[in-house]
Amino acid sequence: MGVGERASAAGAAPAVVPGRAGAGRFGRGAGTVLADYGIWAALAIAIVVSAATAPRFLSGANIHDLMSAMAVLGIVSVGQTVVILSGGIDLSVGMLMGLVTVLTNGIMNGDAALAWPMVALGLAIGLGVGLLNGGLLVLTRIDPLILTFGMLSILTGAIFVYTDQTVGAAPANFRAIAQGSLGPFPYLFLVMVVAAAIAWLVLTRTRFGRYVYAIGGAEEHARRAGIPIAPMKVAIYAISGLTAGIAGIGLAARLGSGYTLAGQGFELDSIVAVVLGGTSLAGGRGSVIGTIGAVVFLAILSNGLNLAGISPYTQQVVKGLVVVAAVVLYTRARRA
Amino acid sequence: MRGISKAFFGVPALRGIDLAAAAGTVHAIVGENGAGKSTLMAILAGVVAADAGEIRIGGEPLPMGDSEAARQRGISVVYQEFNLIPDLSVAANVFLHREPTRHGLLASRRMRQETARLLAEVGAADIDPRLRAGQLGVAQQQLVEVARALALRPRILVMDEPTAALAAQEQARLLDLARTLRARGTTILYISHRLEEVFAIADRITVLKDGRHVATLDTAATDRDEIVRLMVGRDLARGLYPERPAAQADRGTPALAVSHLSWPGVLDDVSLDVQRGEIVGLAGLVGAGRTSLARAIFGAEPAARGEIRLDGRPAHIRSPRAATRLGLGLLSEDRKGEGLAMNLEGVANIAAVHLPTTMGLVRRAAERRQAVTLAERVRLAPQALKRAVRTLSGGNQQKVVLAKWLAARARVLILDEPTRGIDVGAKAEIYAIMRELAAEGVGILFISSELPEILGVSDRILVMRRGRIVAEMPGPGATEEAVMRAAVMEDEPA
Amino acid sequence: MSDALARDRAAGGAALAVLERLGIWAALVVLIAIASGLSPYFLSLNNFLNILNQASVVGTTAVGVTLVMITGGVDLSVGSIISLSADIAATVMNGSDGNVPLAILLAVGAGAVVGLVNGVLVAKRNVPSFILTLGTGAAVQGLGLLYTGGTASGVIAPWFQHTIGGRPYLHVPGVVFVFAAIVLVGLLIEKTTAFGSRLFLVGSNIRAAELSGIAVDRVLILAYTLSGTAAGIGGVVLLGRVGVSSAFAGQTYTFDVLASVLLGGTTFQGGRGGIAGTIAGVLLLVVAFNLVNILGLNFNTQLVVKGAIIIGAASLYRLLQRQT
Amino acid sequence: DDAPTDVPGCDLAKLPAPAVASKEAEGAKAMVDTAAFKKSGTIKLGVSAGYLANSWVVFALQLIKYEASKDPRYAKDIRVTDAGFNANKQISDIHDLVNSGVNAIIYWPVDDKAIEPALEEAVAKGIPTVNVGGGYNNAKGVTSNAYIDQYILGRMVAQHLMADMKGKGSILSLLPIAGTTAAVDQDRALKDVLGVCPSVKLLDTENGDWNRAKSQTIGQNWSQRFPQATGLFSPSGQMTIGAVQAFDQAGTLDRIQLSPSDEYNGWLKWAVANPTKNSGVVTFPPEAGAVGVELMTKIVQGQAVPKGMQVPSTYIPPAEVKKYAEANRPDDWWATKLPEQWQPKH
Ligand SMILES: Nc1ncnc2c1ncn2[C@@H]1O[C@H](COP(=O)(O)OP(=O)(O)OP(=O)(O)O)[C@@H](O)[C@H]1O
Ligand SMILES: Nc1ncnc2c1ncn2[C@@H]1O[C@H](COP(=O)(O)OP(=O)(O)OP(=O)(O)O)[C@@H](O)[C@H]1O
Ligand SMILES: [Mg+2]
Ligand SMILES: [Mg+2]
Repeated sequence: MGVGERASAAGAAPAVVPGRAGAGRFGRGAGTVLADYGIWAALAIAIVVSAATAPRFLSGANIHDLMSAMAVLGIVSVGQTVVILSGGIDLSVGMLMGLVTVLTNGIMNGDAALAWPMVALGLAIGLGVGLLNGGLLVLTRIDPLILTFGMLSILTGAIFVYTDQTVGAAPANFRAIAQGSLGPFPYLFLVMVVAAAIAWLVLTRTRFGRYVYAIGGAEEHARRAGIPIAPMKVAIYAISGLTAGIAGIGLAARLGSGYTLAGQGFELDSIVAVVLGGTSLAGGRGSVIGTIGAVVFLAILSNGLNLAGISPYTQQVVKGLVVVAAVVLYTRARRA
Repeated sequence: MRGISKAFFGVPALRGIDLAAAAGTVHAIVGENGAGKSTLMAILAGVVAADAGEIRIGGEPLPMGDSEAARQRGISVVYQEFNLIPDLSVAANVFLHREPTRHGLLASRRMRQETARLLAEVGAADIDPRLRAGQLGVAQQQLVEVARALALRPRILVMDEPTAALAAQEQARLLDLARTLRARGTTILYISHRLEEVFAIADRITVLKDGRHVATLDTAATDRDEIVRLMVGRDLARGLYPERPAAQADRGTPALAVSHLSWPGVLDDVSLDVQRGEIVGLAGLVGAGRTSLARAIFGAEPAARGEIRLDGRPAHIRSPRAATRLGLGLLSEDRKGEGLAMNLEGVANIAAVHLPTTMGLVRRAAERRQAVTLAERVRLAPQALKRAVRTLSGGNQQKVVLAKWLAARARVLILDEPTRGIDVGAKAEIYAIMRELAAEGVGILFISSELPEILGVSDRILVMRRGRIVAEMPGPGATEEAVMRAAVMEDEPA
Repeated sequence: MSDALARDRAAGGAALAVLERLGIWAALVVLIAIASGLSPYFLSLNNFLNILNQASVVGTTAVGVTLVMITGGVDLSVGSIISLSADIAATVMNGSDGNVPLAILLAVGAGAVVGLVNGVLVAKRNVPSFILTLGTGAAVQGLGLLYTGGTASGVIAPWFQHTIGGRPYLHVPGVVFVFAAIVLVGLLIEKTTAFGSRLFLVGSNIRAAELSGIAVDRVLILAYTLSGTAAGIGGVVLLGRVGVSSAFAGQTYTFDVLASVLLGGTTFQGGRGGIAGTIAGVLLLVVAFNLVNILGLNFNTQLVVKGAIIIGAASLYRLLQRQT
Repeated sequence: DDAPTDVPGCDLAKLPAPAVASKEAEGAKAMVDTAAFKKSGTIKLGVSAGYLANSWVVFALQLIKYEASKDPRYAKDIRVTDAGFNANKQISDIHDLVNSGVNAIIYWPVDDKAIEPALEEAVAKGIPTVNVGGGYNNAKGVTSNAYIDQYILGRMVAQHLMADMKGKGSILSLLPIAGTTAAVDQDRALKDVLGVCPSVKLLDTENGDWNRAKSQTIGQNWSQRFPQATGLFSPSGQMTIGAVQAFDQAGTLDRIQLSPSDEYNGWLKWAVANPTKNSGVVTFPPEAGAVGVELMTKIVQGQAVPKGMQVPSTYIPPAEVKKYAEANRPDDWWATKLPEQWQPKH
């Protein structure tokens, strides 16, 4: 293998890669951008296979459930994409969603009048924690993974300070967020689409978005260009917090009650979605569209395996191997 | 600038520097590696905060350590170290943090057109603004950096070794550009180790040494030797270039023989050989294919096909590892990206190619000894070996890379721009070292974009154009004109 | 450049290096001081042994992950490897001392194989390690479940129970001996072998390493294999400590390991840090848990405090670095 | 029920009968009209597991499969989904089961309330849902429950502990994952009993998360903090074992009276090996799975069933434990009536 081939971040040409010396965050290959179309290929295959093995896959009911199943993860992954594009990572989103779920349901406790106030609260909490993350990050300058890992623990604690058991209940009007739909499309699904669309516009067509990529690409150089790193980071983590807040509201409506550990696992799932979607964990490269593609892919994978009646343990093996196969495939696709 | 001082870890890099540049002039700043030139400019640009001192522009004081303010006041810098974002397009880089927008959205087309115009201005019209910066070669990146600085329409333009990566033609074009800007009333602070260009363009010259201001002279009122003396603190004993031995008559089996090396789109049927003890200069314009050739020989470009013989024996070089094992060495033109492990100390970097071990265990003492010995040989203070090379000045970093390849004890060394960003004193040292190596029987392929050194050092000169070797001439007696003519000559229609 | 200038500047550089190494230990000392101030039970020899005992699984595993992270990669499959290894060890052992050597061999071997697969894919295919090891982890987890049918099978042998699980000598837990041994081996690999030196070169600038003729692929593969091996040993330690395997026992460890390594000053960018720091990081986390536990904080406060300690320690560490 | 009633120092008479005190009792007796669920053809049974992460549920699942296999009404292939403690996924799992055409669902929840909406949708589609495991759920999304009453179990364990401690001393309480029905109800049961045993002091409560390693760590820290402890309340065998190992190594075991724990084989084996040190077993029968299928069989025939069918926990005194312990089996195993070929295997 030659260096040209190796120069994952630099493409084929034997060129300088400012700020990219070394193997980069998560190393060797982290700079590798999974081919943009890779996820769509995988998605197509997943659809074909599922449709072939499980005739019911294409039934209206199933597709509807699929759309609502993917929405929550989709929404939180949008924010995660922005963070990862900027070279960061946010492990706190899962428990943040959990906190929102518990508080909103706990406070509403079936009172329809509180539905909208709780939506506001959910957004506020998300934004607040996001700002806190960003603020602490620029103050302490510690690795975002450590910071948000600690925050994950703190948020979990916060949840259990509020309650040590499932609390409250969502009134019908609040549940409608998860159960209602506009024509064939569940509200939550539309929320995901809108969130993704906005993120896409901001990332590709505004200065803010440009700076997100710049910071992720080479932070020091971005700083020298005069880009205000600190405010940017605060904003970036605030966005992640906000989308987590929205996702939390969706989750709260979907569960209809405040289950303490509701958010557990969303942090990793969102990261998987982002990376499968072709965004580099090294930051600086990728797209929110890819992330959505990956979210759809993951939802279909889980749904297809269930419909095909594969046993749980086998399912887990398959899921693991599919993720591996997917990344290996794209990284090859990119070189070919 | 008055009384500027700066220390890193409580260790002075600049000690009370005063510097005054008249508007609309080109003011050169010269000095040895590590003298403090780049740091001084970084302070002017506000990216590094000075410990003491003040800066006034047109009488107005400039707040310290505030790059935005500096930019507002029309200060714009071409840094010695590149600052492009590899994953963003050239246009995006040129307009980074001053993107034009239409109702809040980026005006991408305008940026592309503007960028194309600026690139043309710096003589790089061939670069497509949509390319990712990471795809460009060093020289191309250098030109983009310049275009970027111009995009600000600066009152004060700082150029920190802008030509270090450029070959004669681009260099000339860049100097013209500087003259035009000066004519337009722009003040230019010009840092370079290429004294001939300093004399070609500067109105005044300031010499720094060990972070101190040594002298500021009118170019007219001084000469090269005086400047060198002020910089180095001594006369360069013998001339800049070492004596060339009489060209050996017998051309025995070459140490390196390349035949019919091709790489679609980059190299076109290249054949060359390098004798033991011979220094072969490889000249050409930027993008001629010299670096690609070097990398192809070194097994770093799998796409390249061709036959390579070392000491007459066919060598199948599939990877840099294979190359090094066969006694081949390549000093990359890209110090930061391919030369150094920036956050490791000098010792570790020097031991990268040849690590003294017994049964897989490192002999630390030997490793250290090797580093110290070689540091002396390249005139690098041994203390500098204990620090992350990131904190060394550009020139001293280059010396570390060189030391690394000396450790390799290669039979054939390919040096790609080995003197880039190195002060005259050090350059003389490096030429001398090259000659010593040759005397020891090492064959050297010497790639450089600095014609004077090609002419001054090489026993034989090859000229590349568009991925082909288009001319060969003996080093002694070769003229810049001859080389340039070959390098730029239009291909005769086939 | 003048030697004087270089000399004092070199001093500065050295100071930086020292602080970088000491920072985390300083944080640890501070925490221990606080702990012993707050609780009379903390500074007892027994509690100290408990801390080492509780650190043994994460610590043993973190040694391997550190090597991977020095190369600029990461290994998230270790949690699943721990489970798998514990499962294999227990089932193969199946209650008789005779089987112990084979059991341990197979268990650790399984870890090594998973690591090898990770390494090959990262080195040859250039796959992002984070997502890759997340995937292999999930797959291994599933395989473990298929292998055991969901219940932790196998019975550990008396000797194993007594030596590894018990406190064979001087009332020191057997797992602590294993832990110590692995740390020692790890430090030797990192500090004295050519492989160790090359780890840092690869992590710091992979392209430079490549052009220097270093067999980058081999270095990477070995690093991941060692990581898998260490995790395999971690599984055996877990089995010794707890006395029963479980297809899920390991899951909880992955992030503790990752946090420990990061706290220890080994960055995601690679080329920095090392095992010594990692051990401090491991102890820091365990002491944190031990502290909140001994203080008798209830579950929720425990979590808050633990999180606060992680962030606080990392910040303090960072602060010390920036003092220079 | 077989819990001691007269314990020195405890005024157990003051306690309401467990069946009354247990919140679950409410409504459990009520009969459910299942006409809407009557099915003629074969029953395609789906199982939505909230998690398969411990041996108890694995055994319960095997008992479900075994029980169903005995009744020709049930289709051979039983679809099983695993939510892995992710409530959001269990909702999708239930949707998927419905979409894949199952017409009867047995489940145990990640969280009762969280999946209620999904259950209601299923029921609305004429698909009966039976909840299996350690908790009664009165919600309308649940057709019927085959449940083990965590409160009653907690009371039995607590009362036996009190009896063996002669109604005085200081105890530590080791509970499952915080927030789970199990943790909440067992805690309530213990507090009720302690309420009438003035001379027994509760030193500390920790969550061992059904995790032996974590329980051991907790045990170690307890040995440091509470050398004065004389009793351990721990209904879950695998957590008890974890703590016991810690006490043993710390040398505090002899002073500590261990409460009865469930029929987790590891605990059974230990209890047999240390006859003097334990208070026997209060069962937490995986047979709940089989009972769940029995309920389902009635439901799909349109027969009325109680909203909640309690699977009684029984007390096994130390002397009889050896009858259940299987020395040659792994710790992580349950004493059940499962025929060999239906037992979990690898
Ligand atoms: N970030 C830093 N940390 C520590 N020391 C530094 C740092 N940057 C520069 N220095 C030191 O300050 C001194 C001046 O460095 P500077 O880069 O300004 O020299 P220079 O004149 O530009 O040299 P060159 O001609 O090689 O570019 C050098 O000794 C260098 O080692
Ligand atoms: N890996 C590659 N793939 C495709 N094209 C390449 C590659 N490397 C170089 N090129 C192209 O081949 C030509 C030669 O590039 P190269 O950098 O070798 O020229 P050079 O003469 O070495 O220039 P410099 O003076 O900057 O070293 C350039 O047009 C470059 O863009
Ligand atoms: Mg400089
Ligand atoms: Mg070149």
